[in-house]
Amino acid sequence: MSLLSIRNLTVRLGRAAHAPAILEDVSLDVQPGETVGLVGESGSGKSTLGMSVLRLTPPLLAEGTSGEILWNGQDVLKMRGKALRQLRGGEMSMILQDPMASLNPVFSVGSQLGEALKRAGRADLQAAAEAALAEVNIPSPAERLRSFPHQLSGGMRQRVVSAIGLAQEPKLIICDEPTTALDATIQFQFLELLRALQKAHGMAMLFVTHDFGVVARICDRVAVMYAGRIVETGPVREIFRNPRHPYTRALLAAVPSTREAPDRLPVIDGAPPSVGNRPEGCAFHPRCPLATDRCRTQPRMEPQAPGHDAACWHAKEVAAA
Amino acid sequence: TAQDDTLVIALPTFSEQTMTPWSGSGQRKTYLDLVYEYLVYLDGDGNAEPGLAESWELNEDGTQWTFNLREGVPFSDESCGTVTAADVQYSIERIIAEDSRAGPASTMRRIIESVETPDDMTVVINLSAPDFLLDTGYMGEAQQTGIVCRSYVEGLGEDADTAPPVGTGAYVLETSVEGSEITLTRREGDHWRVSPEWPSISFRAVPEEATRVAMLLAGEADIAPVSFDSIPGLEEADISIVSAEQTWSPVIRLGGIVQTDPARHNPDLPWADVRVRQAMNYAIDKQTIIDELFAGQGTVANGDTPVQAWADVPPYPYDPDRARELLAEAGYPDGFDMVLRTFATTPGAELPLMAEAAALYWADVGINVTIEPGDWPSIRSEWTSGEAWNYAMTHRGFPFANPENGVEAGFSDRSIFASFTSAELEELLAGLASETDRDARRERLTEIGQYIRDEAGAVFMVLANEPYGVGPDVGDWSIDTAYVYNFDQAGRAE
Amino acid sequence: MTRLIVGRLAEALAALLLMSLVIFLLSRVTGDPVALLLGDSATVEDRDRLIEQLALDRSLWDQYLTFLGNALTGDFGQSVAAGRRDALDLVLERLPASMSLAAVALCFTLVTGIAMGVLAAITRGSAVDIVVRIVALMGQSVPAFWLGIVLIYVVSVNWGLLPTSGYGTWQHYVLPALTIGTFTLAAVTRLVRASMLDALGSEYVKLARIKGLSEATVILKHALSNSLIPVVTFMGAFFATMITGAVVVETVFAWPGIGRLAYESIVSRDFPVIQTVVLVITALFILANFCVDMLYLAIDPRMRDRG
Amino acid sequence: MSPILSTHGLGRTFRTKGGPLHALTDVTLDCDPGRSLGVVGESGCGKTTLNRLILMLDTPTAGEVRFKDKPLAQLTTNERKAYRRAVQPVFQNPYSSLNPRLRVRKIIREPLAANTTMSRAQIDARVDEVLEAVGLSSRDADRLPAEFSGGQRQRIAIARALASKPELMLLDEPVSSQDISIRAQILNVLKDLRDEYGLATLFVSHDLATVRFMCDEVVVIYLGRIVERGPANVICSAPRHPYTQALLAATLSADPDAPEMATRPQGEIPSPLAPPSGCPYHTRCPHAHDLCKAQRPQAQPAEGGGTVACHLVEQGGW
Amino acid sequence: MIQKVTFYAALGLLAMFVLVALLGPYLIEHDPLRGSLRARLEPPLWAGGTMEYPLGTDRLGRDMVARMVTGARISLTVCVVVIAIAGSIGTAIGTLSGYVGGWLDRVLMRLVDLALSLPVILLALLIGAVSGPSFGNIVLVISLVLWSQYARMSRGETLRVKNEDYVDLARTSGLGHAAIIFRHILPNIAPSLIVVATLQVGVVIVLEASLSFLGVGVPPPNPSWGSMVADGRSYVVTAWWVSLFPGIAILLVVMAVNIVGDTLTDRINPALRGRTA
Ligand SMILES: Nc1ncnc2c1ncn2[C@@H]1O[C@H](COP(=O)(O)OP(=O)(O)OP(=O)(O)O)[C@@H](O)[C@H]1O
Ligand SMILES: Nc1ncnc2c1ncn2[C@@H]1O[C@H](COP(=O)(O)OP(=O)(O)OP(=O)(O)O)[C@@H](O)[C@H]1O
Ligand SMILES: [Mg+2]
Ligand SMILES: [Mg+2]
Repeated sequence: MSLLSIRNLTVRLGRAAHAPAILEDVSLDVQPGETVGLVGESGSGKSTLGMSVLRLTPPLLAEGTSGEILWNGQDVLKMRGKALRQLRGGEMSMILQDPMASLNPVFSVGSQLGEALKRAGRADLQAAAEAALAEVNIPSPAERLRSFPHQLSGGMRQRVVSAIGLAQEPKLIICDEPTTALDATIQFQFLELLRALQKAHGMAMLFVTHDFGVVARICDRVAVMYAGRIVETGPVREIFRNPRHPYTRALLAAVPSTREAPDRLPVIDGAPPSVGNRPEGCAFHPRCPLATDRCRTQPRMEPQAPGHDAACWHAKEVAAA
Repeated sequence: TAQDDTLVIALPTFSEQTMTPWSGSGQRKTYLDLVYEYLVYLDGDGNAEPGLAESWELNEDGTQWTFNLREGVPFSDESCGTVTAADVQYSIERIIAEDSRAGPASTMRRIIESVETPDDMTVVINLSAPDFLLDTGYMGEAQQTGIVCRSYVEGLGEDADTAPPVGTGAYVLETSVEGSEITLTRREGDHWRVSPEWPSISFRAVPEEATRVAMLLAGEADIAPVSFDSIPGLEEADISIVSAEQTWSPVIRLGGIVQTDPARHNPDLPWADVRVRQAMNYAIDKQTIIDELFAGQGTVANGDTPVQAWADVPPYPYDPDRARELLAEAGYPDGFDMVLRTFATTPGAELPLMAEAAALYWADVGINVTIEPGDWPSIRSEWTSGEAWNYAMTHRGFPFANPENGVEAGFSDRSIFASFTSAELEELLAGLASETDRDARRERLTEIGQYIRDEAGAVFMVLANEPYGVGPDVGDWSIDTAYVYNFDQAGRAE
Repeated sequence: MTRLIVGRLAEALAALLLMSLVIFLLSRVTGDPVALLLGDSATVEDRDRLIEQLALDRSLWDQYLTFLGNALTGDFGQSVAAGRRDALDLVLERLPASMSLAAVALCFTLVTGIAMGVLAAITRGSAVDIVVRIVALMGQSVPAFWLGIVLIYVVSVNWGLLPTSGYGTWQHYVLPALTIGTFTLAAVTRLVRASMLDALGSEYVKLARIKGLSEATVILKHALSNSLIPVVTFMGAFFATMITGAVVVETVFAWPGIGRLAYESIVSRDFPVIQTVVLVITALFILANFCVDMLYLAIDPRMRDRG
Repeated sequence: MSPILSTHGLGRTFRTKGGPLHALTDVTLDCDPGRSLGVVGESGCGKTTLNRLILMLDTPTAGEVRFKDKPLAQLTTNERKAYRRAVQPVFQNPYSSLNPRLRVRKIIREPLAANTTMSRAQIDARVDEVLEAVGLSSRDADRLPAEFSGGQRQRIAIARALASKPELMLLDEPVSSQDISIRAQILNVLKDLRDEYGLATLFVSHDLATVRFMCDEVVVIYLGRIVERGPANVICSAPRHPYTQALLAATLSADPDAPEMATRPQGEIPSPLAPPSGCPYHTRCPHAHDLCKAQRPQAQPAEGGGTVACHLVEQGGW
Repeated sequence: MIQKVTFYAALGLLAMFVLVALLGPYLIEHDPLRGSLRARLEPPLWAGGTMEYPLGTDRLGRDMVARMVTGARISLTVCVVVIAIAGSIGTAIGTLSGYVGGWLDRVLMRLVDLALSLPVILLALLIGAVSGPSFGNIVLVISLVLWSQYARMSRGETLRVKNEDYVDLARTSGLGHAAIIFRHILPNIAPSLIVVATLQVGVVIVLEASLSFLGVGVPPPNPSWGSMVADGRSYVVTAWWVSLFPGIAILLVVMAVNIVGDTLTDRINPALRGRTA
């Protein structure tokens, strides 16, 4: 059984049936111990998906959420109060995008880490906190516990946030672009750390990013999002080597590399649609070189290869190209 | 209130809240009159009655007064013993001293030459000019010459102004909280003059009239001065209204017509012409103003101060046609523009309202008024700076216990406050000053009143009452005239 | 830290100096107190003597410098109107009443404003939110004197629950504090609601939820603690509003505070008292702002590390 | 051929509460006609400061910037106008670089009206021309920036820069705020324009891959100092400085089977307020030894072209 | 949804008040300054009054309807003039302070702090005592209080806008300071200032009322809503209509303006939410 199974998740801006949808009919599974990458351009709904799983979306979106999010077979969307709190932090955790903003500026690192450790039922909070900081490679942890967030560098903050996220030894950790705000060298170190921690704790990870480099480095499987839908999922190598959705293929081609300098980069014309203006049918069709009339109706996710699904009427042609 | 034996009186202000007679204004008499007593008291008609002085006489030409003191009146402080001539002499000398801030100090200083004490119980006051009304005018309860204990005050030196006062009154000061509350308690034993029913009396300083009315309604205050407009509401709530009758005279004074002082005279003003002044008097329906703004509590004024000798001087009737006629004759058929400055005092909250009412009526005869509200100190200091002003102002005419003083203050160029003078009037006043016969003086005073009325020396409005709201716990209490406070005689209801 | 305090002190002195000059000049051009002190039938000589006594015949500069020199030695002169009382004594005597009223009013505004702000923020966009904001706004749109009088008539006269006016017991504080506090209520509510909304949408509140903390802890500890920082910055301004409002409210409720003293001294042109009162109020304001800064340092660790 | 623009020992020290902050130290570089120079470094290394100094938005505390061999400070009014025409910037954030209250036409017209004697009609014609050059249409000239997406805004910013026919374009991370699909579009536009007009470019970025695509030569900056310079292909395939190597290792390639680099980044970036003594990189360098802590290495010509400032390279490798 | 409805309701209400103020003289039958003492304190129609005076009369028998309408005119004029004066002075100082920076900024901002510490009402009383209450004085005094808000806001906003790249770009184009301030800065800080202005309408009206209470407000007989409430305070029990109607008018305008202001803040610049007035 999947650890996390998202079924037909739709998130609208409000309860009304005609309200614009940020996420539409999204289904995704995460198996124990596995790392799933969620890639997509800005505004495609990655964060909304991540936050929906932990029920962290603002009231407007919470009202407009439908579908199922099954955690060990139980629907997260139906949980309330204690069960939800048990889930958050305890079994599932999250590392947010902005290390500058995720720590409360008025409390010390120790107190914020302590809150999480206390919930995990640790006895000696001080020692546990020190150990937790040491685990994320923070030098002189005892001192750092007394620091306030503004006294730490961005990389260190992000590591503190991870320590908090991991404090209760969750089974799944959702990372929402945790490295976007970091410098390249610091990002590299943080990714390494994350991977090591994941291995050590045997967690599953849902890693949200827009960077294919990051996906390539740490993920087992990838889901590509476009305009609120997952358009393609599959094992990492499969997706990189053999993309079946024209969007995935174009995106991969558009990434510059240090190894070669082509004269021009292959491009996708136009820009991703905003939430209110998504086209009928396949949202990518206005930008797609392969688009036909058929694309005005919504394609379904179809298996392309073992574990590899894509939602495109022309998947075969993409494969052939 | 009744159950706790304290009579609560809400006053608009404590003024300086100093405790010696000479260290501030007469407004403090509200509470000081319970402590200090006077040589002379007044009956209902304003005639002199014995006070700390049992009897008194004056010499032929009115320049020497001899007061015989009452025996055995004890001060509230035992060390002071009973009232002696030395105490009285000191009290008088103190009130006319240079640093005295008492209202009548400067005129008293002018009149009184020396005070002598031939024996322990006799005080002789020598005057520099005749004064036939010294008893009620300066030594009476309407003024500020309260008798203090000499040894006590001298012993305190500079601090006397703020120390607990020692007098012969029926009450002694218990506490005085700056700007908030003054409490007095009844002295032990019988008092020679009054037999107070309230064990203690507490004064509260409550500047806002609406709050004072609320205190009466809520039973928190037993007595409070109120405005005329509050009367109907209070009566509905079974609060009775006690008025001091015709004690003050709201009036409109005109600038620049001190004709005998070139600096204070501006002949170009419309009202430099007597016909215009008369027209301004005719144009206002004063009775309606009394009925509506003063709740009927007053009579149409014939002068700027209540003077008995003027009882037969007829006030100007309401006659707008006559007013228009006079204006036309004076060369203002279409009227003119003018500025009327106004301010509120306590009591005297009605003055701005009265200004607006006068403006309403004047507009009917073409006089276009711009009202400029201000405050009394600035208007007064401007008015008294010795120049000719081209505006009019509302004024709370002063009720002088001695009417001659009032006349002099308003209509003699010797007074820095004068608002109208003429050579003729100065002569009339001089004549009055030199007259020594009582009845003749009265006649001359009436003549002066008639002259001022005919010349329309001001726009006379109302001889108004001063209403107090009195709560149900107070039994018998009445007040005769302004500046005479008899809270020590307030009764308790059953 | 020392530099901060020294700098503050220098600023405060400059402000006081400037204020003393402004007040001095303003009060002098408003006419002199002589006319008021003179009896009704005073003569020209009487007037001149009094002017000399009060030293009003000297040049303005001379008067100002004398005043300043004396003030530095703690001598603010004697009241012209109230006997020969020390102006400073008069003011200090009235200070406790004003300060305690301001304190109670501030507590009232803060407690109510914060509660209402939090409520509005967590029910954002709902009818509750709108009702809370309108109620808060009503306070801001009713002139204090009118509210005060209406409260007196309703609560004291009609219901007989509280004393109408005066000073002394705790009951006396309720209505005036309510009246003064109501005016700033809308501002506090608005501020708390806004910063609460910011905080509730912030990443650190999300993180607190991710940790699985209870909703009460999330709102009252994590969100509120941050929302209070802007409230603290505005506290100096609230204090100023309270002192200013005091002139009106102290008049209505017969409260023996410095607001009324100031008003009365202006009416009677009691220069020494006017000057002292205004300077004391300014000093108080500066002190309040200083306290706010210190408080700020205490609750916002980010501030502590700035020079 | 003389460079259009050159910097000589350029330095900028900010006075801050925490003491002097050396944002940029001793930077010397040339921008030759038709060449494109890349400047790479991580956040806070001084890239934007360099840009601002060149644009006269800030004044250097050491060294100088020269326009065609004449120091900026000595330009006459006319030369200054010429300079402002010749050097045009495009900034990173397209949302902040267009005044939201001005229509596109006005935005593009601004530098022309200020620095040329062109007539209104000529200017309008030029506006239409540059809009088309960046792939927008002349109809877009009468719209407000809010009506455009981020990518389109960046094109408007580029059009604005192009309008006065510049000789050098200063590009401060022009694509780092863009999505992948848009990023490629903009990079292509820039490259096309550069080739078409023979523009020189100074391209500032934190991303080695983008620099590799855009530039001929690359300068690597660490803590305000140039640590290495050389041809783009050398820097991106066989860097000599340990920092450049770490940077290259950290530039993740979109390929799950990409080989791991030998030198991996480690350690924290030191605060610019308390920069390390000696070689600024020694706190993070796996090969650092005592000399690195004591003495600052000088730039030395290196194998493959360009220069490297590293004791070890100087001593013949590690 | 509820928010939208309240917003439009508030906007409609404001429009109505402005219309009344503009059309004032054409709407009323009675002279607002003239009354008849015989008809003083007449109750409103439904409380036993007559058609002649639908909202009753005041203490001098002047028609409440006429005074309310004229009061709208005067009160709103005071608001507009004060906000225009305080706004332009404050904005000028704040913008300059933020744009120039350095010691000028420090000095000007201290001045703003000092302005905040002015015991406003006392100053108003003093100034009122110097030259008597007049429309000009009220405007002066209230402007003296309010300019600092604009100065603070415009300084902060200028600092924000100054850091926007388009200002730097304008500088690289060789634009002068004046051009930059007028073309790039002012238009972009204007929306925030407009929000401050809307939120200050209430403050102005209520402050004017307090000044009237202390006797230095709009001079009689001209009515402002504030002075009408002040005049009517002694009649809260006996003739409630004298203060209640202008009171309600103030309440409605202030609330409407605040609702509009709040909504504008949300739309124009949510970062300013709650940080104003
Ligand atoms: N509370 C909200 N109200 C209105 N729109 C929202 C809300 N939350 C998200 N959206 C919109 O939904 C879309 C998806 O947002 P989301 O944050 O999930 O995107 P993302 O893929 O995480 O983008 P990014 O890479 O920029 O973080 C965006 O267009 C965003 O504007
Ligand atoms: N005006 C200033 N005052 C003080 N310090 C400054 C100022 N401007 C920049 N700095 C500092 O100078 C250093 C270099 O800044 P700069 O903006 O040039 O970096 P950058 O390389 O552009 O960084 P990024 O990639 O984050 O844009 C930084 O440490 C920065 O904090
Ligand atoms: Mg996101
Ligand atoms: Mg930069």
